[in-house]
Formats: sequence, structure tokens, C-alpha cells
Amino acid sequence: QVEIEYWQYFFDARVTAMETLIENFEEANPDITVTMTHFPYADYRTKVAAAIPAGEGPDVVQLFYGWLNDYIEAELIQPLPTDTFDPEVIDAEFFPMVGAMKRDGQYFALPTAVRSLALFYNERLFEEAGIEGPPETLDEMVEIAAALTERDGAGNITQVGITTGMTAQDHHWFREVLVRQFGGEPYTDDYRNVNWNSEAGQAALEFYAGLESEHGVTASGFMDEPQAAFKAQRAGMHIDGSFRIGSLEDVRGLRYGVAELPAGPDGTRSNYSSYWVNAITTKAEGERYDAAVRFMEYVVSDEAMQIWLDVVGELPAKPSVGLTDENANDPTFGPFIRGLDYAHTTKFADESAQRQILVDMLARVDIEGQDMAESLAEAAAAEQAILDEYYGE
Amino acid sequence: MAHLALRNLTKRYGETEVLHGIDLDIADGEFVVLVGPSGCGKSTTLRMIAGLEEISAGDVAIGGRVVNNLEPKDRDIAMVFQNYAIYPHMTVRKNIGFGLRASKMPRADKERRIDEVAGILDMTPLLARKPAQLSGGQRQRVAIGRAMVRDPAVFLFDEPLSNLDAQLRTQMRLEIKKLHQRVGSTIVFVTHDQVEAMTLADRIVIMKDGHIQQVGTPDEVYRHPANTFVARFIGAPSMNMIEAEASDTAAQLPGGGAIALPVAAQGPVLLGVRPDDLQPVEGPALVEGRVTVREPLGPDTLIYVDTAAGEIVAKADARTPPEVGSTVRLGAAAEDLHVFDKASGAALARVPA
Amino acid sequence: MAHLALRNLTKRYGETEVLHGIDLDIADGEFVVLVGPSGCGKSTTLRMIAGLEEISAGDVAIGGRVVNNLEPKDRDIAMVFQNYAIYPHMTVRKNIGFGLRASKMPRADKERRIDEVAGILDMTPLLARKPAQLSGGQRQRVAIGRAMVRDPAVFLFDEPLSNLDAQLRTQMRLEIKKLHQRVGSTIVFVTHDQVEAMTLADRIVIMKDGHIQQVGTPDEVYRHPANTFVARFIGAPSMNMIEAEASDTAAQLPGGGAIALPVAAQGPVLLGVRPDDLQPVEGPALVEGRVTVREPLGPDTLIYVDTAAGEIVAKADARTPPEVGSTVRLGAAAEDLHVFDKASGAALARVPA
Amino acid sequence: MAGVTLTDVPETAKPSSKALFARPTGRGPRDNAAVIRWMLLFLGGIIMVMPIAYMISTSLKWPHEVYNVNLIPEEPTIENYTYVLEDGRFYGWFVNSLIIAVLTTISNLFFDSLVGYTLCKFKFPGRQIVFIAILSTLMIPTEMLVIPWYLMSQSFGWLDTYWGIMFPGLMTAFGVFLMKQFFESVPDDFIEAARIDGLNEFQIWWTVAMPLVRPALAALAIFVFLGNWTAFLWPLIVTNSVELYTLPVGLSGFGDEADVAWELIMTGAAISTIPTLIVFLIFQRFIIRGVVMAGLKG
Amino acid sequence: MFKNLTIRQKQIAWAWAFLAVPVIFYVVIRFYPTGNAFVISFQEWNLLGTRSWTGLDNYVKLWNDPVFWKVFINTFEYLLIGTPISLLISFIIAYHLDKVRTAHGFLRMLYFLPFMTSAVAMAWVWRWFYQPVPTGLFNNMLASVGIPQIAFLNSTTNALPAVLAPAVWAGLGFQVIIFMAGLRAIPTSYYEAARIDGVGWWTQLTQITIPLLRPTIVFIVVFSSIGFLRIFDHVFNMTTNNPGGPLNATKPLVLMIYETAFSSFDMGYAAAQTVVLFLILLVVSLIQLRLLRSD
Ligand SMILES: Nc1ncnc2c1ncn2[C@@H]1O[C@H](COP(=O)(O)OP(=O)(O)OP(=O)(O)O)[C@@H](O)[C@H]1O
Ligand SMILES: Nc1ncnc2c1ncn2[C@@H]1O[C@H](COP(=O)(O)OP(=O)(O)OP(=O)(O)O)[C@@H](O)[C@H]1O
Ligand SMILES: [Mg+2]
Ligand SMILES: [Mg+2]
Repeated sequence: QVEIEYWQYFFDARVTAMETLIENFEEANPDITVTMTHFPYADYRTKVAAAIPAGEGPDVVQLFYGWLNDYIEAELIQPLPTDTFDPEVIDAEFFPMVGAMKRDGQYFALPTAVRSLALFYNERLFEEAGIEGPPETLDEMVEIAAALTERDGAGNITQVGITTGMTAQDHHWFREVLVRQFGGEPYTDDYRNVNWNSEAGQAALEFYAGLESEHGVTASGFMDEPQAAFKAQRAGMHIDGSFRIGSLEDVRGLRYGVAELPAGPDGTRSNYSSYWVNAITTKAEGERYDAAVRFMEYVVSDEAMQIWLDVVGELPAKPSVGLTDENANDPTFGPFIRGLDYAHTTKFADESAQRQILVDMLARVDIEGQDMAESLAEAAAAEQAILDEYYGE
Repeated sequence: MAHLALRNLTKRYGETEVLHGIDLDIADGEFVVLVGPSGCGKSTTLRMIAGLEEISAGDVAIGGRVVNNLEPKDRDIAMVFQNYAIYPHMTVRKNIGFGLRASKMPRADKERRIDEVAGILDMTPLLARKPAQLSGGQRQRVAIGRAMVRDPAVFLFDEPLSNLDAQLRTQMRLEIKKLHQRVGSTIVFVTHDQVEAMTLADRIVIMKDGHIQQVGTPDEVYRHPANTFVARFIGAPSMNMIEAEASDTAAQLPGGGAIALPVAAQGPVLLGVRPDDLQPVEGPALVEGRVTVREPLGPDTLIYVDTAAGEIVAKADARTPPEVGSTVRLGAAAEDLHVFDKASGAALARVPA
Repeated sequence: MAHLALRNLTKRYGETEVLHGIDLDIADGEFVVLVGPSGCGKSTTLRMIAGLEEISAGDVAIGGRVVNNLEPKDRDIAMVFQNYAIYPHMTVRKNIGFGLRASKMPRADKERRIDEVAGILDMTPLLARKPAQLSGGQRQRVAIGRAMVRDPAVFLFDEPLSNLDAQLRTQMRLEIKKLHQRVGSTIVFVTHDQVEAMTLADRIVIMKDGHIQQVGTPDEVYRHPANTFVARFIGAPSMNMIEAEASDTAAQLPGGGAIALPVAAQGPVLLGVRPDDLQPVEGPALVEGRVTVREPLGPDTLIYVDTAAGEIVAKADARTPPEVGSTVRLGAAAEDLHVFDKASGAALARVPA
Repeated sequence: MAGVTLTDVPETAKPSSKALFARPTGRGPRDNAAVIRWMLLFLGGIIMVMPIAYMISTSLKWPHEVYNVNLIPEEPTIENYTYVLEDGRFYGWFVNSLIIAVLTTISNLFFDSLVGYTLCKFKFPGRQIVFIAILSTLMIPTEMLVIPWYLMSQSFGWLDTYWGIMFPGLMTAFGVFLMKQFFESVPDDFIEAARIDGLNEFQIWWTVAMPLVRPALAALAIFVFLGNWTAFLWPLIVTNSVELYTLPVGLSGFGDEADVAWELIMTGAAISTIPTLIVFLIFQRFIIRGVVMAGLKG
Repeated sequence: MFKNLTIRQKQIAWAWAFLAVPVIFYVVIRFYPTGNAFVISFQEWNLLGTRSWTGLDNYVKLWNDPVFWKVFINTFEYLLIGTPISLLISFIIAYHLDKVRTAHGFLRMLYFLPFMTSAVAMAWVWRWFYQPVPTGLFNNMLASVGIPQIAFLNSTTNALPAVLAPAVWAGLGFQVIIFMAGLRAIPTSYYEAARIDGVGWWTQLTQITIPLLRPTIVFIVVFSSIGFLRIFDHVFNMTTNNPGGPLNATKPLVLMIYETAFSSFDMGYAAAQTVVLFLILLVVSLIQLRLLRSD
């Protein structure tokens, strides 16, 4: 009888889903018991960082993909055995961005589910404004947004066409979607070099900042948070991740649709994808290690992915599960799953710091009236500094 | 004119009445002392005169004008508090000058006035000091100075000496007396110390439980107390009280024996006799008993005698006091006896001498 | 045995020596009072006896045993503090019983002892009250009760009465005197009030600036003060001091005129005369001047007289005191004159009477 | 730091109950001033509790109404309260918080006052240094201490225990300083009298000095209780099992990466204010008297 | 042994006996981690891996970090705005509250309530108050009287005061209570004497109340200064989306430390910042206490 421990952050649906998975797993493996512990999301990272190096952690742990480097470097997690997790098979079966979990030909961690971005739109507002359907391109998006924007007598915006906010998901949209759609490549050298300080980057920034300054279809920080404005039905459109679906469901009276992100001027489609992965810590040894491997195996199985999608609403990490007709054409999940096909995953050195740089870049333009190109250059240099320091000069 | 009149002055705190209609007339320039045990309403009376306490009923008139609704500052009074209330963070000069802040006097005049007052109080060298650097008596003088500087029509003192030690008390008592003689203001002075009352007052007002018991010159209240309360309160050690049964001008004593009275009375009476007036006698004694304690006071010695009438205090000659344990027989002249009705405690009128 | 001995008792705070080698022997059962002006070291002495203050040099011996390093609780003493130090959060019973906490007596015995002490102090009905519900005198008795309950060999009192008003003081003074007579413990009592000292003490110790000035019975120190300091300190009002030029048994007075001395002296002397001993005279006067203030005290009246020798206080008969402003001539019997060396202040030995 | 001996106030500054509550009653124009003063203070008080009113209002809203910032909910509901209270774990968290806050408070009352007493009433070499050293602990943010504490708890086996949650807060410099100030107002005579009566120093502190600073202890109790009741970071780090969560840690689960259920947070906040409010109401009478002595004497 | 000590030595023995447990506690639980922070400030450590010595690198980095200097200035802005304002407001409230008897306890509770309420919940409410129209309470009020909108939070100049306001608001109750205690300790006879002397309320306030309240004022100054120099919770909760923003306009030192430690996991750098904070606090406190002592 082996007992192993599993850690993840707290989110009702995730906990429920994992409980189901554990139940199923324990049924199939009566000699193994899995205990799950979960912590509040906001401080999960701190908690894990305090516990695991101290050897207090679990045998199998859920990590954000961006943290992997540090955990590998500190030898806190161990590679997945190649006999069970053949890298070649994984390369073939999983969506391509999972490849980021591979080091020296070995996978260190695997996700059950992944996320991507899509455009949410308020169907009631669309109908009231007589708009047929969601925008296909950025230009269309701006047009529709203009039609949805409302102002009071003093000219203060009371309803935005589209929400914006670098602090939320827009920094991903900017980096991996807009920059690419305006013809650029945000990073080079496996995300070690900032490359968005370019014409494409500038065009992307001009477009993004222009939504407010030029077209007046949005107000950054409107109603504090983009999702709040959308929930309060004071926003026509809203770009967000798949994890938002669950909370929008709770909002009574809100009818919304989901569409793929609008295509770029030249028709380019792009998306950003992120995921949480499961990994085996170095604490697991001997039979616990074996049990952990078996548990990992189950957690990334097709069955687990479908359960995860059904319960949590997160997208399966394998096309074989995700791109089934039923899933890919689901009115809600479909656009996200289809987005996975052309999604990119940023390799962050310090996600919050890198996000902050984009937040500040826009703030300098908005609040301080700095020239866009200048602000862009400054931001790029700052991000480069973070990357340099992280990867070691 | 600083004639001060209290008419049916009453104070209630919520339900409880603590002052039951005080009537009192104080002439211009008079020095009146309010005495009485703790809680009898002395401070309350004074504070109503000052305007610090609301008047529940009755009037306070200063110089013939009813001031009930005037603010303290408009009453032309000054007050010295029991704890001095001098400001610890100000120099003596500032403290004294504080009384002039509200006045429109030119600055130079104010300074002159402060110097003058400091001179009178002998405090000129101390003007730059702070209260912490002063002795108790000096602090007291600062408080008086602050009152004097305004040259008010009426001075109010609330137990100004009670924080001082005996030596200093005697000295300050004298200074206040001198101050009064010099400036001639009306003074109302509160104390619970009867020695202070006796030495300072033109007239003494003895209070108890919110009622006036007697008003009179020190001599009057000492010699002719209106009732047993006043008799016991004035004079230290207290007057001895002996229960007796009177019939006309004679009384039957508890230890047996009879004595002549200075006044005609019937039934149970209390005979009051001051320790000073008791003398060893050979003949018929007022009281007789064993000496239990001897207290030498320097010039005199007090003896405590256990008698049939209870414990009696007497003053004996310091050089040849009776031994503790010895038996003494004490008597008093008839004119030194005070006769009170036992039931009411009121003094019985004397036969005119 | 509770013989108490101080040998060269010295106290230094840092650099400053505040007690300069006190030597004192107190017999078992003796009532000794320490008096002296504020800051003279009375409390310090007492606190070193109690073990609350470290001894800088010298010894304290109780019952013949040096106790310098013993903790207060092991010295078999009890102390009553100036502000009583009774615990506001405990009932009277608990406060009194507090002194027995450390004792190993059985519970029932302790209770009995508390009741006994409460009985002696007349506090039995008050045992369940808290200090806030007691009057000043009652609090004082609680403090004494807490000391008594332990039945210590030595009682130490540090100005226990100075917070009380005059009336209560007189009463408590008596109770302490009675206590002493009943329990017969050794008592060391500190006060700055000389009346207290006179009335309570078997022997008085007069201190000044950390030195003992005189030790003697109340009568001795009153009648034969060792120096001008003692002469002035003991007796109220203070002894009058008149500068004079002596040659043998006569002295030249400042206002002119000469007077006979009870002792032979040469050169500048101070003649001390108590206010009580000054009488109006017809013939050659000791002093002569104008009456400035009159203070009636009840039985007597004090008069303040402005003379060539400075201000002189005298006691006059209360019934016929001289008017303020009138001129009086005062004299004293030669045996009532105290003669001091002007330079040293020491008393000059009297011719045996 | 010992410079905070707040001297300079004369003996007469002793607040008597009479001095505290006797105020000259006004009349005439002063009456009007009093009414205006009262109105303004009341108004100010209302403004002060405005955000709290919004908190309560939000806790009574359905999720869809949360972002409509109106004070009166259109469709008030106690659904959130039922949800929070029906969550079985809530009671467990509540009890955990209560146990921890109460125990920590007791410990602080004991140790802070013991140290404060020692620093105030004993003269010994090193006194000043000890005081300043203790005070200097106020100058390091807790955030920097949690990692060492974690490692420490781990090696002592304190992780995921009540003790582990409590130990860093067992004593605080704030409490020591506060108590030190309060003990200054306890007359030495009380202590010396007890010495003569044969008590040892510990008994003196416990039976004589402590009861005399009861008001101070009450004030300290409120502050410590409040501090521990709302503590978040350390309880989060040190606990693993949901059963051991304190209320703030548990309630933070109402937020996740996607969004924060503000109506539930507000509900939780409203509920968790109740115990502190009760503690405050019980002790507030003492606070005034307590702090008087702390702030101003000695 | 103990018996032979002098009384003074026995006292010392008792004192250390009382201090024994607390001293061990403080050494182990407080000083050791603090010392640790000092050591880490000379190291590089990402919490997960091993530590390595880097000498003064972290300090050099700090010196050259423009964000640090911005944060340094912000921290002092919190101190210099927060302390006097909260001092003034709480004094005014306490001063008047002290004179009120009707429903005194109720009023006092109103002012104390914010001190007891969850900072997270309150920050959210305040954030909503600050929003532009149509949702923000303040801007709606401005709009209703025709005053142009104010960008409270989305501004580099207004954000710091806007974030500070809830912090002041929350701490007011505590300060009011201490002030009231101080006020009530001033003997009424001082005021009665002043009334008899006929001086006005302003003179009473400036010549009597404030000088006599000085010890209380100093007490509050020292503690609220430590509080404002260590401000964190309120800023963090008010700016959760963009901690310390916009453009670091509201970021205090503790928030920077927190981010460096727990989002960037640069423990060495965070430790260096901690050391700086420690020194600032120590110097400020000692100066304040010095000013007090020199009285
Ligand atoms: N604010 C008050 N509320 C209720 N009763 C009061 C108040 N102030 C005073 N008293 C009561 O009024 C009575 C008179 O008090 P007052 O202060 O005038 O006495 P006093 O004669 O000055 O006594 P003391 O010699 O002790 O100063 C006392 O019984 C006291 O308890
Ligand atoms: N802790 C101390 N440090 C320095 N000097 C002190 C200390 N305590 C007392 N003194 C000084 O020692 C001297 C004697 O003080 P002590 O308290 O014995 O006087 P006292 O005779 O009791 O006076 P009082 O009648 O005022 O109580 C005083 O001059 C005092 O200033
Ligand atoms: Mg009075
Ligand atoms: Mg003394």
C-alpha cells in the first residue's frame, strides 16, 4: 500500500475534477492512495516555493509551465521516465506548445489541460446595436466596437465597445497575437531575445493604444477590471482565457457568445496558450516514485482530459481529445480549441515582471504622454534585461 | 462694588440635590471662609459663584447684578484651584500673565502688571522658572499671582493650602491674610481645615450636607456654636460631649453627680466642653476617669481619659501632666459649658452674661 | 528580640552621598520618630532598614543579626507606606490577609488572625469592601492592618498620615499610639510634621541633609534643642530668633536695651524664644513693635509683630488680643530663653537650674 | 527608544473618574455649538462607515449585481451567507482562527506584560539594550521572516500544526512597549509593599502588578486579537491541510485566477468582523482608561 | 548561593529569569531570521536552489535601480503625508468627540469600526469608489455637480494619495482612541482656570491642550510613522491588478520587497531592500525618540 500526495491550487471545479480522477485512479490501482492538498490560488506559488525546497512538498505537484526552469535547475522535480512517457510519442500526440516541457530530450512535466484566448461578446448588446455576429478581423472589431460604445452627456464613456487592460490578458494578446498579426516575431532565440521592438511591434502598439486614443471604443481600467465590465454588461466585447467561462456562467441575465480571436490585417491568426503541468518531485523515491509515475500516466490520459473538460471547462492538451468534432464545434469551447492549433506559448522568465513591463509601457503612453516608439523601446530594453539576468549573462 | 449675594442657591446633579438653597450675603472686602466636611458642597458653591457649574435654582449676584447667565470671564472674579492648575509647560511669567491674555491692555502695561504682582508675592527672581522647578509654596504663589494680576472684584480660593505640608501651610496662610489686607478684595475661601478657617476668616460659614449650619465670626462660632455639629467641627481637639439630664439650671451627670448649667433646660441634653476648658479639680468633678494616652504637644500635653461619659480629651499642663494609668478628676467653669438639646443638637440660648 | 541598630549607615546614589553614616540604637519596643525637612534622608533610612534600598556602607542589625543581604521578607519587619499601597483590586480582607500569603500558617489560622486584626482596628464590618469604598482613615487602617497581621518585630511607618486631613490625622495619630501600647513592637515612624513627632515618639531623631541633628525624648528636644535647626524645626509656630551680642550672662539687644541670659556667653549669639513664652511686659522688653497680623486660633491668638529684630510671632490671650496696628512690648523669663552660638548654631550649655 | 518616557505631566494629571466625565454643561450659544458638533461628528462617523455599508450591501447581492455599485441591492439575498455558512469547512476555519487568536492573545498578555514589567520595574545592566533590540523587531517586515520560520518549523516538526501557526506571534514588540508604558503608572510602593509582605518577584508581578493594569491588558488584547484574527501570509505558508486553515486563509479560496467572488469575500469579511466587534465592545470601556495610563504617565 | 547575593544582585537575577524565555524567543524567532536576512542580502538565492555569495552586488543593483529610488521617495511620501494628515484628522475628531456625551459610545464605535474590518474587502470597496463614471461614487458625485472627472487611481500624481486615504481611514479609529485618552488625562481644572481668565478656545487649544498633549502626540507620531513606512497591505490590496502602479507611483518599499521575494524570487535582492528598510525605520524612530528625549 503506497500513499502519495498531490498538490494543486484551489478552484472548486478543479478540485472536484481531481477528486473524480483520484477516485477512478484508486479504483484501478487499489494499492495506491492519493491525497490531494490545495492552496489558495493567489499564494500557491509562494506556498509551493517555500515547501518543496524544504522537502515538505508532495510527490506529484501542479506547476505553472513558466516555473519549470527554476524547478528543474534546483533539481526539485525529476524527469518523467522515457519508457512510460516516450518523448517522441508525446511530441506527436500533444499540442505542439507542450514541447516547452522538454529538456535534453526528456519531458519533465505534462499538462492535463491547456488554455487559450478567445473573444467573448455580449449577444444582447450586439442585437440591440443590430450587429449580426462577432468580428472576423481587427478592423471589423474596431468598427463593431465603435457601434457598441456609449457616452454620457459630458462625454464620459459609460459602455465600452471592447474591454482593454494590459493587467489582465491583453499582454498575451499583444505579445503573441498582435505582434505576429502585424508581421512580427515577438521573441527570437527560444524566447531569450526580445524582438517586438520592431515595426510590427510599433504597429501592434499603435493599434492597441489606438483603440482608446484614436477610436475611443474603450477605456483602459474601465470598471476596474475588464471582466467586471463584461459581467456588468457594460462592454460589448472582451478578450479572455478559457478559464473565464465558468465564472461567466454564474452571471444571471448575461447572454454571451464566443468567437476566435479576430484575424490580423493580412489574415494571420494567432493565439496564446498556457497551461498548468503536473510533475514528479524529487521527493518521490522507490515505490512512491512508481506510484507517482502511474498517477501521472493516468492524469494525462485521454479519459482524464475529457473529464477535465467536462468538469472544469479546460481544454484537452491533446488534439486527439480536443479536436473531436463534438469538442471543436462546441459553441463555447470550440473557438478556444480551434485557437490551440495556431497558439504560441511564451516562455517567461518572470511572468509578472514581464507583464508589468507591458503595463508600464502603455501607462507611459496613456498617462505620461510618452511617444509610443520611445515607450516601446524602453519596455523592450527592460524586458531584455530581465531575460538576460534570468538566463545568466 | 463687589458685594456678593447667594439667594436660595440650589444644585442638583440629576436626581440628587447636593445643595439645598443656600442664602448668604458677603460684604465688599469681606473675607469669608466656607468650611465643612468632605462632600458637604463647599466646592460646588464656589464653582457656582465662579460660573463653572450651572445653577439649578436660585441666584448669584455680584455687585448687585444677577450673574447666573454670565460666563466666568464676565463675572469679574478670579479663582485659585486646590491643585493650583498652573500650567506645567509655561514659565512663571507666562502663567501669571495668562490671566491677562484676554484683556485689551497694551503689552507694556501687561508686563508692568506682571512684574508688580511678582513683586508683591516676592517671586521676581523666579519669573523665568517653570513650575517643576518650584517648591509647593512657590507654586501656590504662582496660582495666587495669576488670580491677582487681573485685579478682580472677588477672589475665590478652593482649598488652596491642602496640598502643602504643615510648615508651609502656616506660612502661606499668613501671606493670604496679608494679601487680603493689602488689596481689600472680597474673598471666598474654601477649606476643610478649621484652623485655617479660624485664622483667616472675617466670617466663617460652616456647611454640612448642602446646608449652612452657622455663619459667624471665628470668635462667635468658637464660643457660641449653634449646634453640636459646629461645636465638634470647630476647635481641635474636638469639643467633648457629655450626655446629661437637665432640669432647669442643673444637670445630672452619667457618672453620678450634678453640675450647674449656664442656661436653663429640661430633659436630655448634651454638655459640650472644650479640652482647653477642663481643669483638674479637687471638688465635684464634671468627669472622672483613668488616663489612657498622653500626647505631649510641646507647650501643652493632651490627655485622654476613660470616663463614665466616654473618652474625654483634656489639655494638661506640659510640665506636670498626669501619668498614664492615673485617675484624674476634671471640672470646668459653668460659663465654659455649652448646652445642646440632645434630640435636635441645637444650642440652648445662654443666659446673657 | 527586636533591638534595631544602625551602624555608620551610608547611602550613595552614584556620586552623591545622601546619608552620611547614621548611627542609631533603638531598643526593643521603643517608638522612634524620624523627622526632618523634605529630602533629609528619612525615607532612605527607613527603606534601608526595610531592605528596599541597597546599603552603600555600614550595617543594619535587627535583633543583633546583620541583615544587610537579607531580602525584605526575611527581616521580620512590616512597613506602612505614605500612600498606603493597599491594592485597589482586593477587598479589605484580602488586603489584610496579603501579609500572610507567604506564611505557612494553616488557612483557618490565617482567617482567624485576619478577623482578630480587623477586630482590633474596628474594621470587621468593612472586610468585604474594596478600598474605593473606604474613607481615607479607613484605608489607613487597612494598611496598618496588613502590617499588624504578620506580627513583625519591627514596624516601619513612612509618613502614613500625611495624606489625611487635619481632623482624621489627629484621630489616626491616637490609634497608632494605642496600637503601640497594645502590641509593644519596635516602631520607626517617619514624618515631617513635628506635631506628630512630638505626640507619638518615645524618642525623636531630628535629621537634616543626611546627618542626625539630635536624638532625644520629645520633651528634651522641645526644651533643650541642640542647635538652631532643631529649635526652629520643633514647635509651631517656630521659635523666634533674635540676634544679640552676649557678654557673660547678659546680652545687648538689637533694638537697644539689654537682657539677662540663663547661660554665660561671649560675642554674637542667637536668642531663641518660643511664641508661647513671650508675654506683654511693662518693664524692659525683649522686643517691641507694631502688630501687623492677628491670627485667632480659638483658645489663643497669634500676633505677628514687626520689630527691630525682624518679625516676631507671639501667642496672646484670645479674649483680649492687641489690635492690629497697636504697639506691643514683649518679654520673656530668662529661663525661657535659648542661647545659641551664632556661627555654629549650637546651643550653649545651660547653667543647671 | 527608552526616550519614550512620557514625563512632563504633573502628578495632578491623574485622571479621576470625575475628571473624565464631568464636563461643564453649556447653555445658550454653547448649546447650539454642541448640537452642530454632534451633527458633524455623526456625519463624519457615517462617512467613516460608508465603505463598511457597501461591504454589507455587496454581501447581500447576487453575483450579477455585484458590479452595479448601488448601495441598496435591487434584489437583496442572504444566499451568500447561506453559502458561506453552509460550507462545512467554514466553522472549522472559524474555530481555528478563534483558538489561535485567543491563545496568541493570552500568550501576548502574559509575555508582553512580563517583559514590559521587567523592563520598567527592574534596574539591571543591559536593560536599555534589551528594550531597543526588542523594539527593533518592529522594523523588519514579516514577509522577510516567513521563509526562515518555515525552515525552522520544518526542522522542529511544527508544520501544519496550531503551534506552527501561532509561534511567531506569541510575543510582540508593540505589546512589550505598550505594557512597559502602562507599568510605569503602577506605583513602586505597591511592589515594595508586596516585597515586604514576603512575596517573590513572580508573585508580585502576577498578583499585584497585573491586576492593576487590567485596562492595559484589555487594550492589548483587542490589538493582538485583531492582528491574529486577520493574519494571512504565515498561516497560509505553514498549513497544508484545509482543516487547519484559519478564516482568512480559507476565505481567500473564494478568489481564484479567473476571478474573485466579491460577494462571498464581502460576506466572509462581514462575518469575520463580528468576533472582533464583540471583543471590541467587551473591552472598549477599558481602552480609554488603559491607554490613558500607557500614554501619559511616567 | 542565591542567598549570599546582595539585594541588587538578586534583582538582576530575577530580571534575567523573567527575560529568559522571551529573550530566547526573540533571539530564535526574530533576531535569527533578521540576521539571516542580512546574510542573504550578500547572496543570490531564488528560494528554490542553492545560495551563492555575491558580495555587495545586491546593494549595487539597488543603488542603480531607478525603481528603488522611486519607491524610496514613495515610502517617504507615505510617511510625510500620512503621518501629519492622520495625526491632524484624528486629533480633530478626538478633540470634538471628547466633548460629546450624547451617544458617545456609539459615535466612538463608528470611528473605530474601519480599524476592525478586513483590509482586502475594504480595498475593493474603495477601488470602486474611485472609479470613473458610471460606477465610481466619487466621480459620480463630482459629475452630478458638473465638476470634471478626476482620475484617482489611473494617475501618477493622484494615485498615491488615493491609495493612502484608505490606510489613513482605517487607522484613524486607533489614533482617535489614543488621543481621547490623552485628552482626558488633562485635568479639567486647567480649562476651568482658562475659562475664568476668559481666554478663547483657540488659545486654550494652542496654549494648553496641545502642549499638554505632547507625550501622546509623540507616541502616535512614532507608531504611525513606523506604520506608514511599513505600509503594504493597503497599497497591495488597492492595486492588486497592477501592484504599486501605475508606473510604480504608489509602490512602497515593503511592496517592492514582497514582489522581489515572492514574484521574482530574488531573495538576495529582497533581503538587501529589507536591510535598507530596517535602517530607515531605525533612524527615523531614533530621531523621533531623540526629539522627545531632548525635551
Ligand atoms: N458631577 C457630579 N455628579 C454627581 N454628584 C456630584 C458631582 N460633583 C459633586 N457631586 C456631589 O456633590 C456633593 C458636594 O460636592 P463638593 O465637591 O462640593 O464637596 P466639597 O464640600 O467640596 O468636598 P471636599 O472637601 O471633599 O472637596 C458631594 O456629595 C459630591 O458627591
Ligand atoms: N534614586 C535617587 N537618586 C538620586 N538621589 C536620590 C534618589 N532617591 C532619593 N534621592 C535623594 O536622597 C535624598 C533623601 O531622600 P529621601 O527620600 O530619603 O528624603 P525624605 O527625608 O524622605 O524626604 P521627604 O520628606 O520629602 O519624603 C534627597 O535629597 C533625594 O533627592
Ligand atoms: Mg471640594
Ligand atoms: Mg520620604
